[in-house]
Amino acid sequence: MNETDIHSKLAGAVVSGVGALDESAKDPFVVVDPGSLVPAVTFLKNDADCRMEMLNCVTAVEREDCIEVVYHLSSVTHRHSLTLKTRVERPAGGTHESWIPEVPSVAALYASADWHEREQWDLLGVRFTDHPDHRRILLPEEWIGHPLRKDYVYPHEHGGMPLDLDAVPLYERDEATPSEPAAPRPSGTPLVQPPNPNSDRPDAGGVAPADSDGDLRSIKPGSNDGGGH
Amino acid sequence: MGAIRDYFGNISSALTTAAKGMRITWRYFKHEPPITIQYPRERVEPPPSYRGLHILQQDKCIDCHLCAKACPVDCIEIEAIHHGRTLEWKQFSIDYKKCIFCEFCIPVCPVDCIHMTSEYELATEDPDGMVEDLLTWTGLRPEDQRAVEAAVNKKKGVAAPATIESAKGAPEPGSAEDKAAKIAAIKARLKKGSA
Amino acid sequence: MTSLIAFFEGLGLEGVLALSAAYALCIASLLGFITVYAMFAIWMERKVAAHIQVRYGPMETGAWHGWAQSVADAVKLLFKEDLIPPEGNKFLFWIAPAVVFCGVFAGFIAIPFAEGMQIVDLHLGVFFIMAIASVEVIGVIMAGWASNSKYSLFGAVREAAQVVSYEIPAATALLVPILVVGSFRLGDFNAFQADHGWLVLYNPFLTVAALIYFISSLAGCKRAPFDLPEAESELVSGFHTEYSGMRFSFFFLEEYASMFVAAALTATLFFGGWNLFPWGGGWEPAPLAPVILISKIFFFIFVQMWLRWTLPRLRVDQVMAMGYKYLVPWAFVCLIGAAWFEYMGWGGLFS
Amino acid sequence: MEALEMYTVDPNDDVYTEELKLNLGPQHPSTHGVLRVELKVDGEIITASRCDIGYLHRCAEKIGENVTYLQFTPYTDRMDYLASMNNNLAWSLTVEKLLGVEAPERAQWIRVIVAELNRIASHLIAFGTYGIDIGANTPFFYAFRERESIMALLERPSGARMLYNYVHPGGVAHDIEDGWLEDVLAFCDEFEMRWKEYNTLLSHNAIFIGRTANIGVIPKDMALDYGLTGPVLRASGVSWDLRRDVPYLAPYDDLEFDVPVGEGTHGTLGDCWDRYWVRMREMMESIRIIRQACPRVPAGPFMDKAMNRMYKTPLKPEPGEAYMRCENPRGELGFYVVAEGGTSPIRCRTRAPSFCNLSVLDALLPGTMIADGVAIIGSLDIVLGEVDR
Amino acid sequence: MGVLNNSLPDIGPVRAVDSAIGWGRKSSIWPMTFGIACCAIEMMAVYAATFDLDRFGAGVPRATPRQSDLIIVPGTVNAKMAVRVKRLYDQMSEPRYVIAMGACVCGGGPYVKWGYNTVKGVHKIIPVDIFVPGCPPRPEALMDGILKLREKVGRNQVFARQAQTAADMDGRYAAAK
Repeated sequence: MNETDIHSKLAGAVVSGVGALDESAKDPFVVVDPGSLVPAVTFLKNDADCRMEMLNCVTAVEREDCIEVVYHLSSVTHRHSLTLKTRVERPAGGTHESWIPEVPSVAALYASADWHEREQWDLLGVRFTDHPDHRRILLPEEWIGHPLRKDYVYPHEHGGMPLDLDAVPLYERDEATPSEPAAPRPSGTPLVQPPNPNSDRPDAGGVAPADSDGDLRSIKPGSNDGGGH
Repeated sequence: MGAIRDYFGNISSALTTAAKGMRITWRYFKHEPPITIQYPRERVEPPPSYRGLHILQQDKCIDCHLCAKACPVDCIEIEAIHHGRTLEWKQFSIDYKKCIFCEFCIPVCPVDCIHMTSEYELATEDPDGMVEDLLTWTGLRPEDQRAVEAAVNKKKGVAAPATIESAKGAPEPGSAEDKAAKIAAIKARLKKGSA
Repeated sequence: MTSLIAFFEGLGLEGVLALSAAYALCIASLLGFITVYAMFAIWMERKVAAHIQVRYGPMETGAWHGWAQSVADAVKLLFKEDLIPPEGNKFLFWIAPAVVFCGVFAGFIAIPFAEGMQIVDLHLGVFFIMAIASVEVIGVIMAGWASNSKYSLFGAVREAAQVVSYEIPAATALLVPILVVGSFRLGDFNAFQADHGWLVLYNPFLTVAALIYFISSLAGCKRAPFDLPEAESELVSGFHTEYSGMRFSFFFLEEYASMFVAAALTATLFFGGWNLFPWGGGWEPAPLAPVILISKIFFFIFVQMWLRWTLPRLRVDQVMAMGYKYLVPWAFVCLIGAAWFEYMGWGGLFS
Repeated sequence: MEALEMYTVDPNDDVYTEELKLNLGPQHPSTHGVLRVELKVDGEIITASRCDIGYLHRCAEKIGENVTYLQFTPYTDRMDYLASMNNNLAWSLTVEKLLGVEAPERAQWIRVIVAELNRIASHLIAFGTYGIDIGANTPFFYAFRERESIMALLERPSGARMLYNYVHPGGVAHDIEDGWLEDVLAFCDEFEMRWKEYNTLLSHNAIFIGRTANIGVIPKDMALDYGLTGPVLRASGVSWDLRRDVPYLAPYDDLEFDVPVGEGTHGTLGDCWDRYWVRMREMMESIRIIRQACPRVPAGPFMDKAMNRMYKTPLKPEPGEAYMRCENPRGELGFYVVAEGGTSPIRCRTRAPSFCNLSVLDALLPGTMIADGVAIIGSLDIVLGEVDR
Repeated sequence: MGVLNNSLPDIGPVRAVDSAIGWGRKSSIWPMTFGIACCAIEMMAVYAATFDLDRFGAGVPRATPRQSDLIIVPGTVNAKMAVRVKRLYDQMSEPRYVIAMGACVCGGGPYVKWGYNTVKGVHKIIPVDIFVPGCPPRPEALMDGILKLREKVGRNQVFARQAQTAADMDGRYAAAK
């Protein structure tokens, strides 16, 4: 079956809240409401024609207006696959600290979802309700914030371990005079500022070599190997 | 009956497989010579395509910063003052604390002036000793100095000084000798750093 | 020993003084011998391992093939900081390496290297070595307990279970040549084998008994495939996880010394002692006897090393199963079979 | 050695002893890096376990959102550092899918050869370190000898020993030199001989079989449920190989190779020995693929002309998203990339095979012994760089 | 021994003892079995047959920090791991040496800019003797680092008073006066 057949089967089943199939995408996907996610996945897993035995991946994607959770399902028996999405709208002023979207967990259906959902909680701060073991997985349990959010603030240190590039080594610190806590960074800025303004991230188009032609080309008179290309 | 067969089967398989394994290790012990490369005494040169330390053909470089932009880890720092077409070099350093030897700085160069050598030994005791300046000279070379002065004087309306002598004796930029000289310079610097 | 005492008495020392001087000299020379031997064995082990693994092993320390490697290791270990876990039992932690080493060290005094070249000529030599070697287990348990580390405890318990279990097949297998020779005295074995040829060829049960004793002695020395007490991939370093510096080197010494004792017993009881040829002898000149015996001992040590770098490690329950299901019954079969052969007057390939 | 019945611990049993908490890792010789497992043991028997990962979390996904598509390629090297070619390949294919381009034919064949060579190198490490886990040290040295040959081969076109950064979107970074393919074929002949030695030395050794057969059995349903892929899934009897079933590189369609599946030769289907043996046989299949592919490498460009400018001008795909999966030595490596028109993606998700394969560990360990636990961790063949990313 | 450290006069016999100890220490550097990331594989390659670190007497990897002299930190250290690395270093017995292997450990490497939880160089956590940059360094480069460490260890004075120490003591003496 291809994605269209699976989608029509899914939409034809009792599952409500199943959106249309976006066939223009490279991997056609179906958007379902968070409320009907579990029934839809249950159907896809158990239906004899779909038989999505394997949940490849659970991904949360932060967009401007929402957080999407994407499920990549595939069937070993029938050798087809489907992408399922569910969206949680961002409330007005929903920031990294204030907004924790909630999506039902599918860990009861797929054991593989357990770790994937924990990872998405850890890195993007998406809470999966009814998850059996809702802890952080990669970062330490006491970590502050969810680093893959766009407005994440980089920490200076964690658990006594310095994370800054210019931090004073632990064994050179003077215990008697504790240093002042460093000022918090503005949100979204990287740990290390670019070394000089010229070498910022290449932007759209970058600096084409043609732009740097002219004056810069030859270094000294008589040297004709300036343009090596 | 099966259990008894298993019992004796276990004994025989344990003894025979152990003996077979021991035959192989004996063959290695007795007949196969060691394959070790005794590193400081002998060494295998990496292939010519190896991505080792960088060298810069400073004559060619036009201070376009494309390599620094292509670098995924921002390890290249370039600083030069432009006197028209002439460059007064301050810095062209690669921070090997960050460099991942990915080679992205090589294909972007419009004048093909930065290359990677087959050198790789960089161990040092100094935490700041891993930033390598690729420049073989800083500032302006004497003839460039004179050319710049001449240009400045010309603007001011002063008569030009004596004719510019072309640099003699220096190896042709990009030639094999040039590369060898630069590698020697890198090695000398490394030795200095580790001492 | 008696000749030494006589020598010291000849120097004008009184009875007790001469005795003490003789013992002191013996102990000192034995300690020196064990240290030098262990250094050589460690170097040899590294070279054997390296050549099996298509590499060179120590090369740069000392001029010729890294001969001074073990000396350097010893110097380093001597001047390394000695850590004692603060939560552990300090006294037991401190004394355990000594206990471990003493057991094996005492075993050396009964080994005859040649006729009369023996510190104490015990009538119960085999019995003494088997008994005193087991003292090591106490030291290991002390070490494991005092370290206050879970891995150490696991290693110690494994060691205790393993060594105690393998005493049974080892002792039973040793009873077979004892039965044939009719003596516990190690010198008698040499004399017997000079007349009758190597015991390993005396009758088929003795061949099997030799194999069983060799396997059991591997387990007793914690050598692969029975190196569970210090299984590196499971228990980090087993019972000596918390030991550092000189104390750790005692465990090292002990391992190699017990390999020597086990190989010496194998060579003396089954492989002719200082008799060069399998069909007996007794013609070898006395100065050659220690050379023959020690080369046999090194052959068995080499086989132990060869096995170690070939075989994977058994699991703890498999070690127990192998001991109780395979080695113990077969050892008893050998004992009964050899007794039957002796009763019938069979055997003796070269007698 | 006979099979060991799985132990179970009944708290109501009379001889129930106190449980001990044992901490395995992150610095432990057999955790293959920095995995930490908290074990509850009753004597030698594990009663409960809990994996703790993240000791090598290196923010790869955050970096992917901030660097350009090309610049992320070296970071994919550092995920599964034992199979960087395959990782480069998966990432390049993802970007190619996003851009809708396809690499030239020569590049595709080169990709197949280097990916299969790297698969052998990766399985060799699995073989060697598994030997060490079980207590046999020598196979490790033999495996590394062959691996050094592979690295010397891969170093010649790519210029690096381990983290190659060779397969780029649109093709490969450099062309192969003359005579390279002949050397690859010569290596194949030598390797075949060595492979037989490995089996005599380790695979068929009675102690090794005793240590691995019937241990850590993963039934088929459980394997699918946990999303296991690669040799771990195939050892459970599921014939599922993306190279054959979802061909992501055109040459795989033309090549003839088998997909080794576990058979339960020495015990139950899906035990440690099966996983090990599937890997060993996969090496030979890779040799078969390389032997077929080497004579068929066509002449032509090794890099797409239009893509060649990506070194100077960053790639800028149209808004969209792509999920691309490849058969890595450890299983299905998937990259899910969401582009919104910039020079870097807004989300760069990695579906790492080791991550999913490791998640089954907590279900496997209870009821086994500590030594079995080591064997099970080794048989899953995880790379922590990929688990934590 | 602790009280005698660097307290004896810097004369011939003391120097000879020191150089003997230095020779023993430098010829028998036992590294710890400790792998973190990519560089660990190159470190394993150094132990393996092609390069064979055992030639220098350093091929006895000890699994426990108590018995090892050298900790090669091979791979990125992040916030979660840094605590453990520090603890491992604290558990080692003196004299102990540290080699930082790879760019990540020397100063952040590729994760320096966007790595929210990586420690930018292990020398922020524990004192490092030798830095071996490279990503990953070739096995030869690591051996070069170990050779440099051997030189450094061989130079160390154990009992003899070091020139610097003596100067410090003089300074302190003057200050007390």
